[in-house]
Amino acid sequence: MTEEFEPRIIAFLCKWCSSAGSDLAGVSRMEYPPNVTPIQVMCSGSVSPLYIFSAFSRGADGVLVSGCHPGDCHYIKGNFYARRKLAMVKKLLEHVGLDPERFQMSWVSAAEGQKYTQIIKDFVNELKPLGPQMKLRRNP
Amino acid sequence: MGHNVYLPKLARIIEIKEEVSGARPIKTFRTNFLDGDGFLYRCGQCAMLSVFGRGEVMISISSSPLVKDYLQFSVLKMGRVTSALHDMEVGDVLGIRGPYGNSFPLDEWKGKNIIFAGGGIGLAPLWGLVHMTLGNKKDYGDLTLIYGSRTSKDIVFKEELEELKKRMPVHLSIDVPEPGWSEFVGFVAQNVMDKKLSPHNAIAITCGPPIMIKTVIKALKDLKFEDEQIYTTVENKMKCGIGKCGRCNIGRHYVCKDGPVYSWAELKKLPQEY
Amino acid sequence: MEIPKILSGEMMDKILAKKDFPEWLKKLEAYRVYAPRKQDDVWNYEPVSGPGNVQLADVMTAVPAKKIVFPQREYFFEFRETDDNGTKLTELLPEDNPVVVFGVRPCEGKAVTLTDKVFSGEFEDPYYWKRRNATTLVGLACGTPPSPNCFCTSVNGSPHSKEGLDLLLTDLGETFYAEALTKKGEKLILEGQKLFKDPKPEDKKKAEKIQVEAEKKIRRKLNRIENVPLKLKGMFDSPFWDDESMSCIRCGICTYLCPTCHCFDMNDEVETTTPLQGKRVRTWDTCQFPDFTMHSSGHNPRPEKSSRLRQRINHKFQYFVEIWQNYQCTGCGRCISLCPVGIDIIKVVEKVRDYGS
Amino acid sequence: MVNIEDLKSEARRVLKGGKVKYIIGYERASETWKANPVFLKNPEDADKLVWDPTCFHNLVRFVVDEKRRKAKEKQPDTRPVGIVAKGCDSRAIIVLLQEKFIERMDVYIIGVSCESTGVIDERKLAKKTAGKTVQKVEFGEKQNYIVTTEDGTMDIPAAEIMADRCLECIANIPVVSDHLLGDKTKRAVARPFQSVEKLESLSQEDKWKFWTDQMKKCIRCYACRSACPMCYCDECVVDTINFAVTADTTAEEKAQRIKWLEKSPIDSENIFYHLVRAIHLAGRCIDCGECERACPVNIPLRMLNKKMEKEAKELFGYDVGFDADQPALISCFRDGDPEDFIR
Repeated sequence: MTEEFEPRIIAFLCKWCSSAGSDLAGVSRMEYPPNVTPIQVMCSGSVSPLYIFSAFSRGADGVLVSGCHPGDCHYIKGNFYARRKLAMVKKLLEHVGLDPERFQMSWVSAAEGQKYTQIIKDFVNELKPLGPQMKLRRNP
Repeated sequence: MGHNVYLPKLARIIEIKEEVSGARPIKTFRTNFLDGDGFLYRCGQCAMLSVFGRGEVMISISSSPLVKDYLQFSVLKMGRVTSALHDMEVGDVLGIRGPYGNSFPLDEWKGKNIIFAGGGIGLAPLWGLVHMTLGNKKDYGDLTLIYGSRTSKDIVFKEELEELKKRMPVHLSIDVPEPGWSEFVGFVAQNVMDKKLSPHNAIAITCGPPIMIKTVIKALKDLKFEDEQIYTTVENKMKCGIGKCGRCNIGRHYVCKDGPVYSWAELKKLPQEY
Repeated sequence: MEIPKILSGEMMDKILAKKDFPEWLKKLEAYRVYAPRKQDDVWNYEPVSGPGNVQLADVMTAVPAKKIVFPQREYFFEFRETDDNGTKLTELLPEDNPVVVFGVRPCEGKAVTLTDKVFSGEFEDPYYWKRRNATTLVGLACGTPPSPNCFCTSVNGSPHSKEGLDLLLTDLGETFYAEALTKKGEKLILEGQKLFKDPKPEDKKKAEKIQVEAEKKIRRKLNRIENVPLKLKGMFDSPFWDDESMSCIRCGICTYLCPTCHCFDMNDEVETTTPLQGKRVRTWDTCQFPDFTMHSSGHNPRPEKSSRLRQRINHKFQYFVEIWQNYQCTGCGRCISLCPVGIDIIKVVEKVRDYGS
Repeated sequence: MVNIEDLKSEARRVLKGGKVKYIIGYERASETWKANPVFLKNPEDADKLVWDPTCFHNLVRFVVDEKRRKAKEKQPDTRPVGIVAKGCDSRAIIVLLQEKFIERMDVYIIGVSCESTGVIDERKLAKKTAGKTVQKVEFGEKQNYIVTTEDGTMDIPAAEIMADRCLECIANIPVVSDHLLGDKTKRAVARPFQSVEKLESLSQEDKWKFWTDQMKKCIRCYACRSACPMCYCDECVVDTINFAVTADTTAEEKAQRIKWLEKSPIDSENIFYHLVRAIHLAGRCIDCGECERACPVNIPLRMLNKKMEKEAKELFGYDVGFDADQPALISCFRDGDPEDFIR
């Protein structure tokens, strides 16, 4: 089998910035890999660690959480909370042996369509050599 | 080894009737087994319905064993599985295991006057019994149905009850007055007292929410019914339906297998664990 | 369902030299072999990796041997949505491959006879019996009590009880005294026939002596409990249960690790949703979890830990006795040793016995 | 040394005065050498109290029970409950106060100093006694334990059989108390995260292998959750239905409840459960180690929680369970919180 592995990424994008950023990338017809399943959330601060574990459990090869730049949060402080909480999640996932590259976080504003595409490109390129994520995947 | 006791038989929903809408909706489902046969059951028995991917729920069979063309279940939307059942449509397939549990001792009741006292969805377990006794009316004395619901909108089997009125006394009640309501207003227990039912040669079967069962039994006792003349059906959380998974027991009795039908004389002796 | 016993008169008693034990294991290629293994200071029945890796000793595993015949998780069937809005069910019965478990404690063998009762009758459990029939239980008579909380002799058992076992080994030092108790046990001996010798009369005497001595070494006792079933009946509403359960933290240790507890849950595990595909799975469950009996309405007939402790004791010492004329406890002591807060079933039952007198 | 008579007389005093509803302490019942939780209602019961190296339990777990019980009472007895608290237990009280789960006046804290040692690890002791029946374990005078077995007494240096949690303890004296017993000298621990560091040095593959080997053992008895005073949620992801369901909960609400993970004790679900628990205890776990001790299959659960404690300290300078007035770890932030991992 020579077919290249195409990682599947679940991206939790905040409604106000990152989701708009990805829309901008879309309407501007910027090219980026189709490996992402975006899930719009109200704020990066509303992303429960459960969502991340659950995404990996249901077979995600990588998970991205993206919110507004610090200071730009629609809810003033949501992304600051996210930053703390998800730092802990990242450390925890690394601690049990998940490849650290598989969980990423980014700040993408509504104007940063370009940045969004770049993040996805990089993410896909980093995930490809890792192969499918089997560690946390449900194994019935 | 015989049939796998955990493997449901597949059945198709052939008819759905919305009995009650609103916050506590009730739907009646009629089903046919895909393989054409069914199972033999007795009045009072239940079956495990499977919504695949969601799980199973024990529901009493609300059709009379005399009916051969379908199996009927009336279901109150309450939790995960019953919600999924309510989302199903005619033509959908569900799984059925059973029949489970004991049944009403109809043979012992021959020649007696029978009173049915139901409340809310509690009419469903009695419904097959009402039709069974009505179908063999010569075997029994007077049949009386007392049924109450919160409001007139919550009445199940509404049209059928109207039909039934032509064949036997049916006393309806609602909890609070409503414009246009000409029948009894109050709880089922009060209606039971109001109708001054005679315990003479009678059997009374009651089913409904726990508090209703309690008050109806008290009313019947006040009317000088003996413990042995009063019957009820019990429900508890169930999973296996065959007395093995261990959660529905009341004392040594597994409700799924040894119940759900109890005379008050029997139930009184068991611990209050339902 | 019943396991075919050897008729009396054709008992097969043999002697196996310990050094030949690995040879015997080699002959059991057709079987999946389990034996107690220690990992991280905890013993458990695990598949044996090689014939030299079995050391039979007086140890008490954390999880009892029931897990072989009644695993914590097993499939019932697969459901699959078909193209025509239908559903296809595929029964997933366990495989027939024979299993042999070494080092089974006599109390666990007896416990299996109790679960046998539960999974028999009008509604015979095909999954349980498929495994049960494929499994040969090789008991090891206890020379010394494997747990300080052993009390088998108080609940109609003994450290050399043969009930439920297919074969009983007694450690004579250099040899094992082997008694085949069922056809399955006999078959196991026949697999390594040449390794087994006929016992001399003194071997039998020695085995009997060891067994009698073992009984004396059991320290914990639960005496005079004949009236406990009746007593419990009268204590259902007693405040006793509130006091006794104060320190309970409502975990599942006492029941999950009980060799006789058989309660379970059934759930649909969905693998894909479009089209729907998944499996109905049985897992252990326990009366000690609050959600065990909770109705979907939120009503719970056993809302407090007091009612749940009562259920555990009542089930073991009243309901089971009423239904099956047996205590649903074989005195292995696991629930005592492993309870994080030291709730001691012996003391609870003793207090029941002495309550109000 | 904590004088047991002082403990008993303080308990007797508060019970006599009716100051407390009851006292949660430790007793040693017959037939066991280990302490068990005990609930004392009468002054004369105070004699039951013991204080020895087998007082493992974090009794704050029962303060959580008390709150639930009180919520159901029609006319609740609002008096505090007395509690015998070690250093780690007192930190648990701080967290409960910080989270406003309880109020300070709900508890009367009789603090006991662990002084220069702590509680023992039963499994470590079992190796030392090699099959001999233990009858009693007592604190020695200088960082040692006196173990009485059927064959006489053994004097064992504390470090050899002390529980790991105590070897890495940063609060040998209760942080908060109404009455404090024992020596008040603070003990310094050089490397409070020593045990985690070993694990951290492994490769990702080896870490994963370590944890899968451990998670395979899990039987999901939830003893870890049950023993934990911080696991007080009404709604836990692993339960099929929960306390939050009442007669008023609609069918839709129940039906829409997400089944995050399966009840099956398979590797993926086990690790999911333990990850959820670890992240939920991040910044809340006070390392009483009870989850690990309660575990019947000996999963090193502390290694998950301790890692979170370490990260909270290193990334955010956050110490758990010392200050009831500071905001909880993840309900606060600083402008300068690290974000080098964010793109």
